[in-house]
Amino acid sequence: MGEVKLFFGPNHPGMHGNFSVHMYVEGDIVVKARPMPGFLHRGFEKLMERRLWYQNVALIPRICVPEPDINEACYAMAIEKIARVEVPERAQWIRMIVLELARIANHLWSFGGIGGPTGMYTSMYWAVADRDRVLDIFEELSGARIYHMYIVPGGVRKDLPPKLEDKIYHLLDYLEAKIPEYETFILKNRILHTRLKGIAKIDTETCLKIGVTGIGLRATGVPYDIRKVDPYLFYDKVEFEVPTATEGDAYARISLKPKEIIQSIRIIRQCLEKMPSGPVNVKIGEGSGLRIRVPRGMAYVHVESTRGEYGYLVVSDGGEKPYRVAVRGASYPQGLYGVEHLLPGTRIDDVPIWLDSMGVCAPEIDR
Amino acid sequence: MMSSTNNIGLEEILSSLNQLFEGVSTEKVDPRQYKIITPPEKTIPVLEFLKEKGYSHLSILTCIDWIAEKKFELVYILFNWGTGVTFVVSTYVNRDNPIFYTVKHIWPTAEYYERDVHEFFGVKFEGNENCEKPLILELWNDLPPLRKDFDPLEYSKKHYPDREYQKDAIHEARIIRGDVRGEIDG
Amino acid sequence: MPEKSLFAPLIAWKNLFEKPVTIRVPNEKREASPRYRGFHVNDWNKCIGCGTCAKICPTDAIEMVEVPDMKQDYGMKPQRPVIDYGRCSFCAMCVDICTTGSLNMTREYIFVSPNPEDFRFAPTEKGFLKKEPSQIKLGWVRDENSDLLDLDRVWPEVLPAQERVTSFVEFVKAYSKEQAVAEAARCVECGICTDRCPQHMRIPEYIKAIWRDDLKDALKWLLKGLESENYLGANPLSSVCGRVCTHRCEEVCAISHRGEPIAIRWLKRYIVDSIPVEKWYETVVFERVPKGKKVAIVGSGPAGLSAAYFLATLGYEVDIYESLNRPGGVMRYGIPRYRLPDEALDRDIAFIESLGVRIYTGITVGKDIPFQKLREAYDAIFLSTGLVLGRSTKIPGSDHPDVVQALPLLREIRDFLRGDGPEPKIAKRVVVIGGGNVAMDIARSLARLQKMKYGEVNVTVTCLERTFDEMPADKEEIEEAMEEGVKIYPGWGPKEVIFYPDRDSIKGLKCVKCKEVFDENGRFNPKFDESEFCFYDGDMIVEAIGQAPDYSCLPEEWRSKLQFVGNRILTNNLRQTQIPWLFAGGDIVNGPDIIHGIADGYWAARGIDEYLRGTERP
Amino acid sequence: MSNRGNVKIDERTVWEKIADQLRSRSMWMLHYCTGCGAVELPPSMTSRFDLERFGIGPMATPRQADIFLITGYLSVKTLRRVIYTYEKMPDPKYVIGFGSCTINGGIYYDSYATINRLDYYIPVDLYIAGCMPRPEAIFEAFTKLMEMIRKGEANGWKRYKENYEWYKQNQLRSLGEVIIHDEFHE
Repeated sequence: MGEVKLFFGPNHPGMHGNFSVHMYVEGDIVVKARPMPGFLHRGFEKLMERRLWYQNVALIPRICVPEPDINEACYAMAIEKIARVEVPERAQWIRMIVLELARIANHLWSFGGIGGPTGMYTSMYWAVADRDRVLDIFEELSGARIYHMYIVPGGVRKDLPPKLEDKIYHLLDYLEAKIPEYETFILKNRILHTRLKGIAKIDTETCLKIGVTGIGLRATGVPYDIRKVDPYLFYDKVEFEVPTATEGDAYARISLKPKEIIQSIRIIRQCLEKMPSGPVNVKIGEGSGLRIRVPRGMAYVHVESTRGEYGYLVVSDGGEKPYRVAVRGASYPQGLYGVEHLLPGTRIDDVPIWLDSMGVCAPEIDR
Repeated sequence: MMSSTNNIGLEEILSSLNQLFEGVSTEKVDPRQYKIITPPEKTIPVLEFLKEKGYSHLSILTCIDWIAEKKFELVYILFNWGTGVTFVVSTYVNRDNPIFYTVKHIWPTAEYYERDVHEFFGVKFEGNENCEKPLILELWNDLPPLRKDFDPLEYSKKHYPDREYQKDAIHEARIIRGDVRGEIDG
Repeated sequence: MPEKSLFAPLIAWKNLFEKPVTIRVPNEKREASPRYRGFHVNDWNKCIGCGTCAKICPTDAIEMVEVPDMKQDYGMKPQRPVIDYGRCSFCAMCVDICTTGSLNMTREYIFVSPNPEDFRFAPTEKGFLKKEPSQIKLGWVRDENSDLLDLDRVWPEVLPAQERVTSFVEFVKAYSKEQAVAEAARCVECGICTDRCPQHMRIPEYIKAIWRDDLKDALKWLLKGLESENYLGANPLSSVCGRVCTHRCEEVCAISHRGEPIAIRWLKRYIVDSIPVEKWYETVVFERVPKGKKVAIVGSGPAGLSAAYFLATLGYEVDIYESLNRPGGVMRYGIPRYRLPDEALDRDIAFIESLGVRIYTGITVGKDIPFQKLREAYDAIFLSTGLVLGRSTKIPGSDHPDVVQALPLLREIRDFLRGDGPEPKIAKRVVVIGGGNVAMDIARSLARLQKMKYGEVNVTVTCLERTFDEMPADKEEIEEAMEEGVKIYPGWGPKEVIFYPDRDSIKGLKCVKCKEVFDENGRFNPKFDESEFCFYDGDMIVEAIGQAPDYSCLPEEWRSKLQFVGNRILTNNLRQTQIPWLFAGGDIVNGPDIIHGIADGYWAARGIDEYLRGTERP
Repeated sequence: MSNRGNVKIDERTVWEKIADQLRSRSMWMLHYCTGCGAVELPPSMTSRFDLERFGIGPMATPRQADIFLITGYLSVKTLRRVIYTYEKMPDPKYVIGFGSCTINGGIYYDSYATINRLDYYIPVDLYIAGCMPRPEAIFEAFTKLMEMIRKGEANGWKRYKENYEWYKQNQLRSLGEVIIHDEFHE
């Protein structure tokens, strides 16, 4: 049998997002694979150097479309670290609520996304509709469904609107009742088992070697979670567990998502209880939003996104614009090195499952 | 998260860095983040040393263009999963002839980070044979775009025309307000 | 392990009995959330066209476009934002920074069109769907958390009233660098202040230079203005204006709509105080080509010094004739020292002199040197003699020696304080008549002298204007005077001076209630209610009800050729009088304050330049 | 390129008119997530908004698709594929510019990597304003597009044929060449 060259994506039913893998296949086995990123490249890092510190708040959510809030949080926290600004307590708790809601939304999103490559469309129809309920909360909170631009350097933009806490509680109750249904109806389903068990198996050593973080790593039995290891915000003041699995295959990764949602619900409940009243932001420096300056310095801030370590390196030369911002996309290692070295050996029809379950997210790789 | 033994470990690492490697300076960003500036010839030994000490996770390898100083600063961010401590290891290379050495034998993923840095800054990494292949950009024909002397707006204007609106929006607004009489198109 | 269960599918079946999740768009219309960032509305009546929205816009989507036939007003620019929805990212930063609150977002979110032209849009109060404002539901509006403006001014250190009244020390301290930078950071660079300033100083530019901590650049903006446009906006008396300017600019500051205006005056003072005057010359270099012509200036007040400065930079030889012993006019002899110390004025004058301007003091034109002599020796003459004569109320008893004019008294006080003259008579109880800044100056000066001499303040100010708001004096002057113990009673007209029956000394002032100051045409025409009157104790009465010009330096033959409006000389835009070689400015032409005088000096210099270059032509 | 102001006389035959009626009721939307706006498509297609009520569904291959939704910004790298894909789609085909970026560059107006106006390269029948537009706006656009098809106003595909040279020239100006390389660089 000869080798066939195959362009997998960007326009491909199995490809989520604008990403491409070029590969040679023999039969239906991938023998060589090369990632082809860059379709979503907008040059964020350059554009950020051209915009004022505050203006960038409008730009950065777009780096990771399904989970924009982590960008805002990283950027804001990095600036606060350089400027040595203490953010009011209430703002920190609100940020945690936002980040955990975003985590829920994105887990639901990718839980739905796995419906495509497995043919289990129920999960897509259920999870995406449930994600919309989270987006409704975001809309109430920040005024937009997708790009919230809500976490800003110094705190958050506005306080919670009235009655939103009740709505969040209501949503959490709903999800808590819904998640077991997902598990019985979807995770225990035969289709998913057949399509995911034993597929795209990776061991701990490989993960650590190439720098895979997040669920990909935790599905191999290692409880590494930045929220626990290097707690930011008030993650050290709330109780939650880091769910792990041992198999390291696609099924293990997918099955961790509902478990993480349950933990996020736990965290949000604690945040809502512990959150004091008070101010929700402080000024970075003096003056109007046009003239924010951040002192000279450099700081790296990373958070635990749904796909792993998401980080911002922010460099300031003391001016009115960032001197340099570098973004560490969470799926950079698996999306590039992983695709090249771990994909060969997989069958073509498992390639989308590989990419989906590893959380390869094109916009954060391309930036 | 940090136990006291880890704290001691951190101090030991910082002091042995200074002892073992000449010219290395450390700076505290916050209790769990340190910046280490190394001379170029010491960078890779320092990185290997730190990896051995548990700083085994390479979060990112990136570059900063200090155009006024005519230097590129290469930044390696290392993370310790055990202690939660981050080291920002950096070194400076000459901006006119930017060449450094690959670390892909230490961290395989670095291969792609190095390609990225080469593409956006033009820094070459010796030992990484793929480093000059285009990765994100396609058919790029200008300065590496993240260099400070590259102006994206100018490039955009030259290559991608803007829309030139014909409409007199203010006139339309005055009609809407009832300040002047007239018809609105649409 | 997968479970084969007969019952598991029942979970799905139960959804049959629940409300469908599907929203039946477009039959079902869902309203966006109360904070939704939808299309904009902009209240044109509230909007001042400051353009701050365009500056914060991260997408460069907002363009400020001039509106034809819009009413021109101070504090407003005739332009309104036009938004390109092919750019807008709906971040609402424009709303959060809007200086007036005119720009808001609605909950409207649907707009599709096959024509791309439709996406360029100037929002009005009727919004995107051209609804009546009452029918539009607002979405994102600014609140105190999302506000991007800094509304609170950075206050310099000010001596408390109890302390400042004991001496003539300048009581407003200079900004520290941190304070100045912080205050400068509040500016949004709209330039409405520049439009308002009579001299059109480049305020946003020098404030930005302060913010960048580039004081040399800031000083250049102060002393050179727009270099490419004949130094428009330069102010040679920056040390003076940085202290005592009437700051019309701050009244119109865009920030003042919602907060405290930028302290433009104090920032200006910060610049000039931070650079020693010896360094000014090397920072601000003028390339002067000598023109070989001479100009005489009569009077060294603001207008005279300003004209001298600009003429000198243009290369003319300038001589100033001042009848008093020191140059500066009202700045030297009128404004009290606690507001304007001599050192500040000396700095400005020293810089002007360093440009080659000669100042002859103690020479009264028309007395010590005939006007005709000047006419013969110089190519042009600039007249800026100011208002030097006081006005009297002419009420019964006002011819008593203890009823004095404010201006001469202020002059005596300043001379006394600098050791140039004897101590003026300081009464234990003083009544001041007048509600303007001169009245406040003399009241506060006397209060200080009383405090220093007798240990207590007893100054009463009375004026025709019925409220503090109506009084022409600056609000802060009134407040500070009252803090210092001056009693102010507006709404009373002086009727007569009351004397002790037994001796020739003043007992006080009798006043009657003032019903109206201006008549329906807005002319000064006070009406009194004689039945209501009051009496203020005082050993001395100071009249501070206005000043008049003195044209005695001008021979009758020339004076008769001039045209007057009231007692002011009529000139053209370039301050040229009916006599081509005679220019005039300052209080005898426009008034009423220093910055207007400086503007007069500037325009006169340009006029003189034009005139003298014109005379060269055959 | 505006189709307003110069309303063409309806030149369609009766059969074409009937065909357009039928076309408008059954449209396949190409499944190609070109930009960030694609994130609002799954909610539109699944139970919350249920796009299938309109007879619109996703289609994997351009050969069978009718609607090409350009979801937001286009990097030049994607634009090459978009032109390829657009040309592969059978007539009649309709392009919807989704979000601000397609109209005038959006927030990426100064980016060196993204184009500013889509209709410079391929004809666009309809634009949706917003960043990003909500599912309701997508529905409004589809309703409008259906109406335009019925009236014979969605003629972008004809314009592409008529002005093919102009479009090609623009594409070349911005892209250099419309080619697709593989990542093996062989």
